[in-house]
Amino acid sequence: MNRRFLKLAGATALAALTLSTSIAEAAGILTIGRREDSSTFDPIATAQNIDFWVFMNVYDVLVRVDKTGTKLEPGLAESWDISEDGLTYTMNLRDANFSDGSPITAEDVIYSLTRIRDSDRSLWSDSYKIIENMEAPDDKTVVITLSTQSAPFLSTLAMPGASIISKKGMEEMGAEDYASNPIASGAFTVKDWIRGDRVILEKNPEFWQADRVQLDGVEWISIPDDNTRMLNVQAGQIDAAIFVPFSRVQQLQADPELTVHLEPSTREDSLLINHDHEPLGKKEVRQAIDFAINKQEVVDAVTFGIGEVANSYVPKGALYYYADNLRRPHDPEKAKELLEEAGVSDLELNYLVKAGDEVDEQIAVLLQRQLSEAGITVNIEKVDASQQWDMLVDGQYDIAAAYWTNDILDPDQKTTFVLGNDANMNYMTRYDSPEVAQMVADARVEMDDSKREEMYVELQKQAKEDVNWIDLYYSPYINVSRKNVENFYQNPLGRFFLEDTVKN
Amino acid sequence: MSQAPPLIETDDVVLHFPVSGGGALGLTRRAVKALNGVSLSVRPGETIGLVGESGSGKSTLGRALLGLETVTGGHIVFDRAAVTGGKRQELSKIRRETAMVFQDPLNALNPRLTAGEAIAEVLRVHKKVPKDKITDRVAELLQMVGLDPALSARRPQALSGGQCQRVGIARALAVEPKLIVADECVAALDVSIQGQIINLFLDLKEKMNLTLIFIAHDLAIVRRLCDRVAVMYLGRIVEEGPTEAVFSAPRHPYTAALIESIPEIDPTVSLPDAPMQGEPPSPLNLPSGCSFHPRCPYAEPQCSRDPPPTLRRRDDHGWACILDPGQLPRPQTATRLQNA
Amino acid sequence: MSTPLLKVDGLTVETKTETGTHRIVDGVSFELQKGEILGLVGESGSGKTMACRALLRLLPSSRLSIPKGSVRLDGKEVMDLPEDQFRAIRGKRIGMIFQNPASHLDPVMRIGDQIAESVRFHHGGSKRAAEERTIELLQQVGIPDPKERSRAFPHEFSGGMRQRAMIALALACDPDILIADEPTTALDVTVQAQILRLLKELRDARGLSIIFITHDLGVVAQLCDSICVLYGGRVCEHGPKERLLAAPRHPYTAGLMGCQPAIGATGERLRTIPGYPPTVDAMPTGCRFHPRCSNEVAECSRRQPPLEAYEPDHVAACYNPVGEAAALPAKESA
Amino acid sequence: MHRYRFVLYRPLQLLPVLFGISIITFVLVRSIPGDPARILLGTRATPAALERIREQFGLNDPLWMQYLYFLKNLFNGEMGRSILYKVDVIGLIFERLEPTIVLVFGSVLVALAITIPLATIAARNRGGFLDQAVRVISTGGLGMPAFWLGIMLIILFSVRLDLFPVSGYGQTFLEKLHHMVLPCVTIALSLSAVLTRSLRASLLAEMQSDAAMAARARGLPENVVFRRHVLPNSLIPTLNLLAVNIGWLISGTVVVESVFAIPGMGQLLIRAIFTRDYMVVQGVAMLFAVASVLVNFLADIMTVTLDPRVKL
Amino acid sequence: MSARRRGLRRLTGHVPQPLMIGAGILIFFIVLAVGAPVIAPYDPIYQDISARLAPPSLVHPFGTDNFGRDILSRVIWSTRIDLQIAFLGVIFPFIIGTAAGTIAGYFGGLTDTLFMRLIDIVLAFPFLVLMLAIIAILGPGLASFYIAMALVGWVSYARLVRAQILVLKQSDFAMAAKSLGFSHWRIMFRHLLPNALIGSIVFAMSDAVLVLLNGAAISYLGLGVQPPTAEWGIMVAEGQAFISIAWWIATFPGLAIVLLAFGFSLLADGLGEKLGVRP
Repeated sequence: MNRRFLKLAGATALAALTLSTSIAEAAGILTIGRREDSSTFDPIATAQNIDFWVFMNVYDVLVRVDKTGTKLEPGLAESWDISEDGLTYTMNLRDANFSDGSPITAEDVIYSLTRIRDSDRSLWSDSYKIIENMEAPDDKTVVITLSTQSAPFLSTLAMPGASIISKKGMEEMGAEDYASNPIASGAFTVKDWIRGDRVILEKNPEFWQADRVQLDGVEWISIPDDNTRMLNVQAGQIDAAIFVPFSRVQQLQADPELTVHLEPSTREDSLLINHDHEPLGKKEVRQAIDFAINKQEVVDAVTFGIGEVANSYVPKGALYYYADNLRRPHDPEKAKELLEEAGVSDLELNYLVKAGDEVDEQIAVLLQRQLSEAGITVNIEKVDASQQWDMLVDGQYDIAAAYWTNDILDPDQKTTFVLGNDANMNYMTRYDSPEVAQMVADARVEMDDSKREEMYVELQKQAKEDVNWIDLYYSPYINVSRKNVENFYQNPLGRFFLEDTVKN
Repeated sequence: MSQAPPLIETDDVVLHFPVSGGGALGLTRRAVKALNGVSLSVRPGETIGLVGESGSGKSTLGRALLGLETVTGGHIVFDRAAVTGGKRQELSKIRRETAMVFQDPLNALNPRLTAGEAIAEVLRVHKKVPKDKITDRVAELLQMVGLDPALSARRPQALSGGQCQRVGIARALAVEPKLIVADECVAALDVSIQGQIINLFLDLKEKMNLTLIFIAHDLAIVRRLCDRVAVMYLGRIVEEGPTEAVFSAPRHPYTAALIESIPEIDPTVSLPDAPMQGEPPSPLNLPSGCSFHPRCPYAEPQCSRDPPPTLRRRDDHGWACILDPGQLPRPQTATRLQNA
Repeated sequence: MSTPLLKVDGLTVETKTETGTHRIVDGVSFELQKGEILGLVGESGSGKTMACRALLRLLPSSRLSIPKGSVRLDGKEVMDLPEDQFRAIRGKRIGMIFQNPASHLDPVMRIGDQIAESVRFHHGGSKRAAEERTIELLQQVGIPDPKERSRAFPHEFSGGMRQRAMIALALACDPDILIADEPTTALDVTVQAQILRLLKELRDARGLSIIFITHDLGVVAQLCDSICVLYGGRVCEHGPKERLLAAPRHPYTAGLMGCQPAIGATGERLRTIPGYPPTVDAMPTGCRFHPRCSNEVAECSRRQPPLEAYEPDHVAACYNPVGEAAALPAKESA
Repeated sequence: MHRYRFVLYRPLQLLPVLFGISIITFVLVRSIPGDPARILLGTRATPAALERIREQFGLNDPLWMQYLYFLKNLFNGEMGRSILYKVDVIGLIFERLEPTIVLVFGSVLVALAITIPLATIAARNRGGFLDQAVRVISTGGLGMPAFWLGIMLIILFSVRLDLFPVSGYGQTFLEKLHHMVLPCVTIALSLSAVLTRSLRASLLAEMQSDAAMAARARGLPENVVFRRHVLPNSLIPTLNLLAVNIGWLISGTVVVESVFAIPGMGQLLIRAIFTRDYMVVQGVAMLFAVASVLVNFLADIMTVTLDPRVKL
Repeated sequence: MSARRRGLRRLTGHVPQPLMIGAGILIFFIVLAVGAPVIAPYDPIYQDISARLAPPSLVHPFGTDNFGRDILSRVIWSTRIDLQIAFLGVIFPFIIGTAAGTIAGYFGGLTDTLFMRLIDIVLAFPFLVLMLAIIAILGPGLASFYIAMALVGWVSYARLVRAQILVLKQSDFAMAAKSLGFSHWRIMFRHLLPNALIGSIVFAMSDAVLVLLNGAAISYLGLGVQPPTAEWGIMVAEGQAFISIAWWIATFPGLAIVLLAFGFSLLADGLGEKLGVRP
């Protein structure tokens, strides 16, 4: 028995050795590990970063966000003109083809934008309702008429949901087939999609900047376990991995084979407060909580010092970010005072935590202790992500941590969601200030840049004063790649510039 | 024998156990034909032996008599109460007035209960004596079966086989039964102990006017103990009559062969030269006609053709065979007995 | 007499329990001649089965000691043989059959394969030859249609057929000695008679020597040439069948005969031996039978009585043996 | 052969089981708090958009009607559409079937390859040092959570020794085989802990069985007795234990699939649960049930083949 | 088994060594649990951010975690909750399962068929779906965990007990009880069940470990006990994130699980040996 078992083990090991060399990937293919697999390739049917980040290299949009994430640059639209009244946008399309070789026409553009506005599959209808009319004077021109002025409209066109799809393709294939095997015009096309495992992209020779593309292809591989994903890069079995946990940065940086990329992002982690739950409706109480929280400790313990204390709902480095916004210091005594002033004693809060989210759980444990030092008792309630979302929406919580990343360059989107008292009750906080809401609406239609900036600074100040929520920290996108990968870059809106990436 | 009405009487009792079906889809009903028309009556105070090979249905009959198996057909009446009617009241009468003694003395006692507890439980459940008298009654019962009452604290594992069997009998007596069915109750015991138990039964029979149905394959014991004997083969009684008559002049070839097979402690008697061949066939497929015909040295062609012969009776001695009395040679033992 | 085929001398097996070390087989000695059938008689706990397993070194539990004593086969001591050499004796010189063939046959292997396995293991030869031999053996033990039946599994056989198959299996290696451990206890009397007949025929045809373990004196009386009575792990009486049954010397032997009901007897009470057989951990001192013995004298509880010869080949271990007066129990009741 | 007759009617027993499972899953999954429409829409949820999504997937109908639709679909061989992936559930499941099947069967094989020698060593040295050593190894395997053990194996065999791929499934047959070694070992280690205990006990019982004794009495050497009479008989209860636990085993693959990034049903299921993708959960649950029943069915066939006494 | 064989077994019986060692390990953990406040060097939830992720040292023999909490103290305090999980996670399925198994086995027929189909359903049901669903419906926490374990776990016990009852039902003492006119209730629970329990008790020992591991797996998938409670499974699951920079966080609680598993395994084998059952 014994001997046979050993033999068997030996044989297995031998087979393994001979195999492991044959595993290496083809030279020009960049393999990237991520947490989850894509869910669809229909641009209008998803709101998830996991899908968007792939769309950005598969589809093309009319207007693109540049590498810094602060400016727009031409995409499929070579140039555009905006009418004086700010209601008519004339987009001049460049000569470009879909991956099937057919030219991109104004008809496709109108089809795509109509679809995101009107289709019952679209998750984004509301953002595009502003489009009143679209016309195609010729094949390469689209005239868009808005119902009202909108400063962020161009940014909205840069959103991956507004990707241009082939009308003919969509009508022939049907939405379902198209969503697995899209006809697109980006740097890469979908060669194969093994659901749950990987998306295999290959270079799109029809891409209008095809010369720029160095890679033969890209594989987005789903590796849900953080450890496994990192070990894969360390072992050289994939070229890059995204979603690097904070805890791993230092160690990976020490690996001479790897480059860790800490790219500025628009991510901000904040602590939601349910204003509807008394006494949290009192400004003083919310301020007290802000005082009681040691954000630097959160940055140190949770982000391993990689993040940065946040002082505004607008992410650092983003358009109109107000760097001098108020920062309440960590002062538990002051917190106690404020609570006393507000006549609140024995404050007990229900902290809703997203189960399975390492960062969320860590913040909770930390804040629970910090708040206890200010005499606030925190009960942690851990529920799975979907249920947490439900409970947040329904207001069944006192406090909860959440984060936000911008989809578009313009601050309007986030401001509307967070302060503008939109349909989501100000990001579930139930913060209700008609004046602020009005300011948000005004800022949206203000076309003058400097005036707009002033308005947003004011909004940031007001939000801090009112403590709509508590800004915790900003953190970068953390990605890691092998040393032989160059120009692996993600902009603050999450776009990977894979057309520039080189694998040596 | 007294002409008192029978204590227990069966009429054409049939008992078939369904087994998973035959045929390709398992839809054909099949059954183990354990009892195939048994009629028997036992008078009060009588001891009757049920003998036969394994699979003859003797144990099944014993259980059916006490209502422990549901019969497929026929009637059983105990002391004017219908066992087969399935009425709760009548069934409970039977439970209160009958008891059973089992083959494996250790297995017949709950291993988790002490001897005393096992007996006391019966007394409590049937409310035979007041609560405070239970201990005394247990001691009394143990003494009755020849056990030291001190043993009542022991669990079955700490008792020998013979002692366990005595506890089993004491437990049966606790019911104060009119009828005891003893199922192979000495087969698992050592030879030196068997005698003790048999003697105990003889004593009890005398003292308490017990009616006893004694199931055994050991003919010698049956002959010692029983007034009457019924020989069973494949679910039928093939011969029934007073013990003496059956043993000295069996009228069924099967009985004769059975008696012949028993080894004697007599070096001068040699093994039978031609023992009965074969073994009883499966009760799933009974042979046609007289079910004994395949093994019967006297079988005639008609035995396999005609329906099984019914019990013929003469001088209170019944047999189910086409042979007439006297046509069979008398067994060796019987001859010896006469000569002695 | 010539050298006995098998001579067992002072065979002893001990077991360890919480209460200490106990001898469950205590100095058992007997001889077996070629062609002889020896009946080993005793109640449960008498050590008869254990003694036979010990002489084949087949003790079931690790708590049992390695047997001591002497076992001579054809005059050669085999007790000190190493295990691999001793294995050649099992099966090939001494075969064994058991009380319960249903559990002693491998339930998931065809009967024929089990026999063929033994044949090939001990005699080598081709698969075919083994198969032929298997069929021949099955035929010899009276299994009808042996070729067909060799393909059957044990559970497809009736009790009697299984015991025949077990015998065929034991005979597969042509042993000189067959140890039969209560082979008929689980069988119906009619089938028992068939098996006894078969054993006797095998002895006559092959000159097989048989050690027949049983508790049934009736079976012994009809089958055996000599009888060895065990009680509490010791031999209490040993002698030729006729003499021993006609004039038992040991009170236990006499008592045993007395309580065995004979078919000819009716009505009266049986004679019994009072009390119960001793258990291993509570063996009486001196003669192990003395607490139940009607012939007890003072010496009995103190010292173990030695085996004394009453006739050259009839020995008993008793200080106060039964006299000539004891008669056949069968006649007693008549 | 009439012993195999159950092969014909046993599949019928599948029906009530499937029916029961479908109801339980249906009720259970829908009672979990969390709204798939909201999850899908995230922050952008407006009442109108929510309503549209709910309408699209029939989530507005009363529960019993949804269930009837589900049954109706099932009769037509459909299982509805995934809310997350927006494609047909059956197709989705079939894409994921292979890795999980390979994983489960591979694990069972590896587990047996570990169990049989270990249990043999333990049983033949009962109470000895080796017996204790086996106990330490097997309880160690039992006590280590799969997600921890898996990472340890990856660090040792993939990163340090570079023998196996870190994760994934591979394309060609050989690649798949190679990828599956570590995941299978991970499951097998905890599985074999349970099996080793069972097999050791069966072996001990069989080694002391009358049949083994009789075989020894025929002079067969211990090795032959063991190989031919003890081991085959002992394996039967162990294989049955395995079959009974197959449901548990399949569930256990969820964690291992996550750790090793195997695109199997487990991952599909877990993501579906977390996104309340009802139809997918339902479909996977049904399939797991069918698999479990089928495996037990196979085990029955195997038992009947191995043990001629058994009749079903 | 014949009377003879049992007699022999009784004689060779003694307290098996595995039973003693296993009981010793269990007692060790019970002592840890009871004495946690005295034995543990630190408060298990005290955070010392400045000493976070400290490797094992004299100050922190098992090191500290990412909040600077002392792992040793957390492992010791966890004993309380883990023993509770092992006990309660087993006792409910045990009670439900044995009752169901007894009833199904005793009455047979339709009752049995219904129970068997139900068991088929539970066995075929993906355990994880049920687990996650119940936890999601009732909210995370130990109570939901116990309920989920009970709903799934009873099946094993029911099967074990049913098989035993089917055998015992045929035994002479069951027939004896019936012939003495005892009620079904009395026969089932006083005569049959006590004799059918041993196998289940032995199985419960190994089941306890599986329950702990299920708890760990649930934690890994994100739904366990509420933080900051210390529980081995959660500690392993949480520590897994730090496995390559701080191996000690997951390893020590992992070893505690292994040791307890080892103890239960010995206990099960010892009991099985002592009482003569096969696991």
